[in-house]
Amino acid sequence: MDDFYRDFILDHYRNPRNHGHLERASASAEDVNPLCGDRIRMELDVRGGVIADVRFSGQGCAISQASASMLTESIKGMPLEEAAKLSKEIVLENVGIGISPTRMKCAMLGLRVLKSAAIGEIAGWPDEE
Amino acid sequence: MDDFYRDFILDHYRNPRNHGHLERASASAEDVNPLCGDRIRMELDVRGGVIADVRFSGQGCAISQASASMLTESIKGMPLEEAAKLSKEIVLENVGIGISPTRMKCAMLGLRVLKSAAIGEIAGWPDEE
Amino acid sequence: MIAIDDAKVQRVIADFPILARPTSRGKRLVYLDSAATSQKPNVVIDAIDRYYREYNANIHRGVYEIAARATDEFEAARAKVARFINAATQEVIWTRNATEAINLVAYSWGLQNLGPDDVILTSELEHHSNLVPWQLVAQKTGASLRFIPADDRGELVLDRLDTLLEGVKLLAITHVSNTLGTIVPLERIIPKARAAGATILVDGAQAIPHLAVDMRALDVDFYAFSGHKMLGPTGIGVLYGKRAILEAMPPFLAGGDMIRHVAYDRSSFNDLPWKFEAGTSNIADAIGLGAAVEYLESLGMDWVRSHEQELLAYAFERLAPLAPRGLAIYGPHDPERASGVISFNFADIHAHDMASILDTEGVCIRAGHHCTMPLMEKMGWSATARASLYVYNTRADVDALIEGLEKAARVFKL
Amino acid sequence: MIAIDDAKVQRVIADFPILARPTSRGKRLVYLDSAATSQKPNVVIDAIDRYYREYNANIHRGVYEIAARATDEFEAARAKVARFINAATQEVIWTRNATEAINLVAYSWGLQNLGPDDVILTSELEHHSNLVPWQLVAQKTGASLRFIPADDRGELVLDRLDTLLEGVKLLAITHVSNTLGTIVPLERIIPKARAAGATILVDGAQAIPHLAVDMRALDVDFYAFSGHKMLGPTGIGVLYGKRAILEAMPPFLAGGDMIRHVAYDRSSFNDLPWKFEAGTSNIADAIGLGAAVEYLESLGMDWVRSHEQELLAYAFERLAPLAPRGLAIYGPHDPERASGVISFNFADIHAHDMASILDTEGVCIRAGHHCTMPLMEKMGWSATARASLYVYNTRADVDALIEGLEKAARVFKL
Ligand SMILES: Cc1ncc(COP(=O)(O)O)c(C=O)c1O
Ligand SMILES: Cc1ncc(COP(=O)(O)O)c(C=O)c1O
Repeated sequence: MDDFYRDFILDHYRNPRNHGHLERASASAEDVNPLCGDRIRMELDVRGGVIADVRFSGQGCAISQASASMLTESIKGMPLEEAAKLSKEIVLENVGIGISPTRMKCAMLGLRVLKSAAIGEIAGWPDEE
Repeated sequence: MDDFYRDFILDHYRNPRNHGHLERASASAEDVNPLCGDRIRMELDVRGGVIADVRFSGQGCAISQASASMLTESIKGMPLEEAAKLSKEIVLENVGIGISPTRMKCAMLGLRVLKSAAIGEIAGWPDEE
Repeated sequence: MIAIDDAKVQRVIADFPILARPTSRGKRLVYLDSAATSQKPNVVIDAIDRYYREYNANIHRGVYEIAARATDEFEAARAKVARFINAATQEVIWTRNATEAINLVAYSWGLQNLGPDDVILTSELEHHSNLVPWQLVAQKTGASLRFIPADDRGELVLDRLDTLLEGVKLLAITHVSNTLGTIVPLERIIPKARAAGATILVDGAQAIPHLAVDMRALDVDFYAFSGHKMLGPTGIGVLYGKRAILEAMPPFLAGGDMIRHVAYDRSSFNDLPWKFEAGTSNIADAIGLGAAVEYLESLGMDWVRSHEQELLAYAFERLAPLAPRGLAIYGPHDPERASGVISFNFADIHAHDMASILDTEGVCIRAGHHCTMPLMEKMGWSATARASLYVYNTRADVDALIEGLEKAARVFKL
Repeated sequence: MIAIDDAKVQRVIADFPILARPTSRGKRLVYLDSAATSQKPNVVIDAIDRYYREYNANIHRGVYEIAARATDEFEAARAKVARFINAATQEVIWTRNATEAINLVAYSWGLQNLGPDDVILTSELEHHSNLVPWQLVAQKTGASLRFIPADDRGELVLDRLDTLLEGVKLLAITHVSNTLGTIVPLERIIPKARAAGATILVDGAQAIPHLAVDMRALDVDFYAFSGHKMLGPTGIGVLYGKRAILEAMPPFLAGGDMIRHVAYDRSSFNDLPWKFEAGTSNIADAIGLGAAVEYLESLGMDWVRSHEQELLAYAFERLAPLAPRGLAIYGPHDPERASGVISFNFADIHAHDMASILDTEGVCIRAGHHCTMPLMEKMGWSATARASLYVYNTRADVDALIEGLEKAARVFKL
């Protein structure tokens, strides 16, 4: 696990890319890992079915935050349909070696939030009224 | 335990003395052992502070019924005050050897009911409305 | 007809350390009280032991190695139980025992969904644990209780079932009677209860240890059972609930682990099954129950059932000659319609005295009302003696019971 | 100042089999997570094992030898716990854990006794288990919640206690904070709460394992704790309640064992403590908890406390030099005012990452919100790392923690 924290991970943790909020988000979602309290929000600007821009915010460990940061870089310009279908491979490829099973949930939090934003946007959320 | 069931015990079990009800009971009580369901009722006819007559009823094992039967014989003519203070010795003397700790509650059920009838009669039960 | 596989039973017996210990009088332990609680095989005792000696840690939030292992084994045990009863893992909620499982439904579903015009249908066979909770719910909500009657043999009378089901909102019924062994024909009752729109809870405490039970095939909303009667440890039980109905229910106990987010003034709740598991779970015993389920699977539930049926048939055969001397056996006398329970009285020997005399011979049976007082009163029995069978029992155990009855007859000078 | 009796600690360590097992990376297990759950000594594991191997049977109604022994040992365990906390045996009710104990009070006392004009006073330090049940009771009854504030060091601010206590019907407060180790000065709070006429419940989950606690001296109505944090098994906990208040409460869970008489339409209930113990109890683990209590008594609670205080002082001494590099320690830094909990963050290393890195060195700590989310939010911490101490910890364990922090600093290139 200690070999997980390589320079580029620490860099994404300390200097997260696409961090903050969008002025105009067409889709968004937020979730928290109830067991550790890590929290991530994703906002998407979808144009013509493609993710034109993305921002994330939240708090948590280096794993959850760096994974989310890298994920935002991976999905810019990606068709929304494709984002909705992403598997965890994309995160594993991004972060590379060394993640222990106990921390897998941290790594996948950003992906889960992204997918629920994308799926919600495609399927339409039930009226909350 | 098997040596407990001597002839006189079986006789008291099969032919309980002072069994039934009194026409006019001045004191009575009833209790059940919630764990096994044995149930005993004692009715006392108290005259001048002395137990002039007694009847018991109920159902249960040979130990509880024979002990109660023998107890009724022991207390006829006994001052109520004395009955209220009886210790378990009287039952142990009556039934003799061989009672196992698990069955002690059965043996003492009659005594417990007798004592609560006697104590109730002496102290006066709280008004039940 | 008797075709007991003695070699297999001997192997089973060797798995239960307690059966190798003689009593203080030097007698072989003849354990005929498995309906109260079963004995435990080495694999179960060892699973608990191993947790404490090797990886004891609190679960779900632990990052370190032993905490991760504890979490994995705990959730794996849930998955084993889910597979055993053919349910989804989120539908398996850990409780202390069947009683707590039924109370969970009484509080979280009953108090929410029942009102003055509603009827709870149950049966005259019920254990206190599936009766008293509904009496209290009825008192609190104004709902009324109705009973499917039992006949003299302890079988439910289903002629008037359609009428009984009218207006019923909840059917709360046992699967197997702990007092008489009666197997309730759920396959005849449940479809009608469904058609009547009732929610269905089954008390499976005496069924799960002895019969192959499949939640999807049974089509119940709730099913409750205890680990300690199925070779597992004390302190762990299960509420199975259909996902949709569990999702709609408010939580029962509140505290750590069952929450999603907590602020000083309000909280939101975790996903199933954890929404119903507040505080630190009984980790060791959940893992122990997982081991028990695996052990039962290794025996095969078909074998468990047929072994008990064969023993029961043998017992009835051996007991029959005692009838003229005053032996009364209650319940269905048919191994096809009953689980391995023999409830009886012998002449005027009270059940407690019978149990004490048998104890001197190492034979363990239960005596009393078996937590079914209303049934006892209805039948007019102040107590019964109950011998109950399980995987480790043999014809020799039945023989020991018979010898014990003969001794009791001698002691009581019958 | 440091006068740790190393020989005694070494003897203690030898009693805990898990501490002799290296991690999968071959490291010594440095267990610093006892506030989550403690490790178990051989005497506890063996007591459970012995029950299953020698005298496993259901209790209270069994006539035969092993059932009698099981009943005796089960009730003897209750007596041991009662003596340990200076209570009467009928005042000791077995529950699964502290959480269930608090919920029992919430349901059986809270729902009966609280109404729209009533106030529940609690504190900002509470574990979810002593907060969420009261939120739910407040929702159901219309009662309102009020909080004794905590200062930056995690100590309760008692200046305005008199005002806070006005109109309070229930004080539900922790004895020791699991997140910060703060020992709440109950001796200052309880007399005032009594004077204000409040009923008093104390969450003692983190106090009982570490301090000598005397129910009569404390003068509380209810006190809740868990076995697994005090060297006992998982799945068993205790609700202490004053006899008179317990007598007046309706039962909580209904079923076998808690009844006196049951008819089809109504029931009456058993005496204390069984009135609150429905269904088959967690027999093995109650006996295990009895063994844990005896073990703690053999160590002496004074020794337990002073050992922890000395270790805590040593830890603060060793941690101090890291402050300039960004180590922040939360809670009262005073071993007189705190139990053995060290809650911290180190520079920008998130607590979960810290826990993962320490794990590679065999050092087990907890990271997160510790089931005190509102406190975390109030303090502005998204998570803390928490090392917690108990009887088997040594200065070498503290040294291992420090080395782990140094490693984390290297990994994070601080
Ligand atoms: C202060 C406090 N209260 C209550 C609890 C709940 O204990 P349990 O999870 O054993 O019910 C804990 C344990 O996490 C605690 O630390
Ligand atoms: C039919 C039935 N239901 C419920 C129970 C209650 O089980 P437990 O005491 O494990 O909660 C029992 C066990 O005695 C039973 O036999």
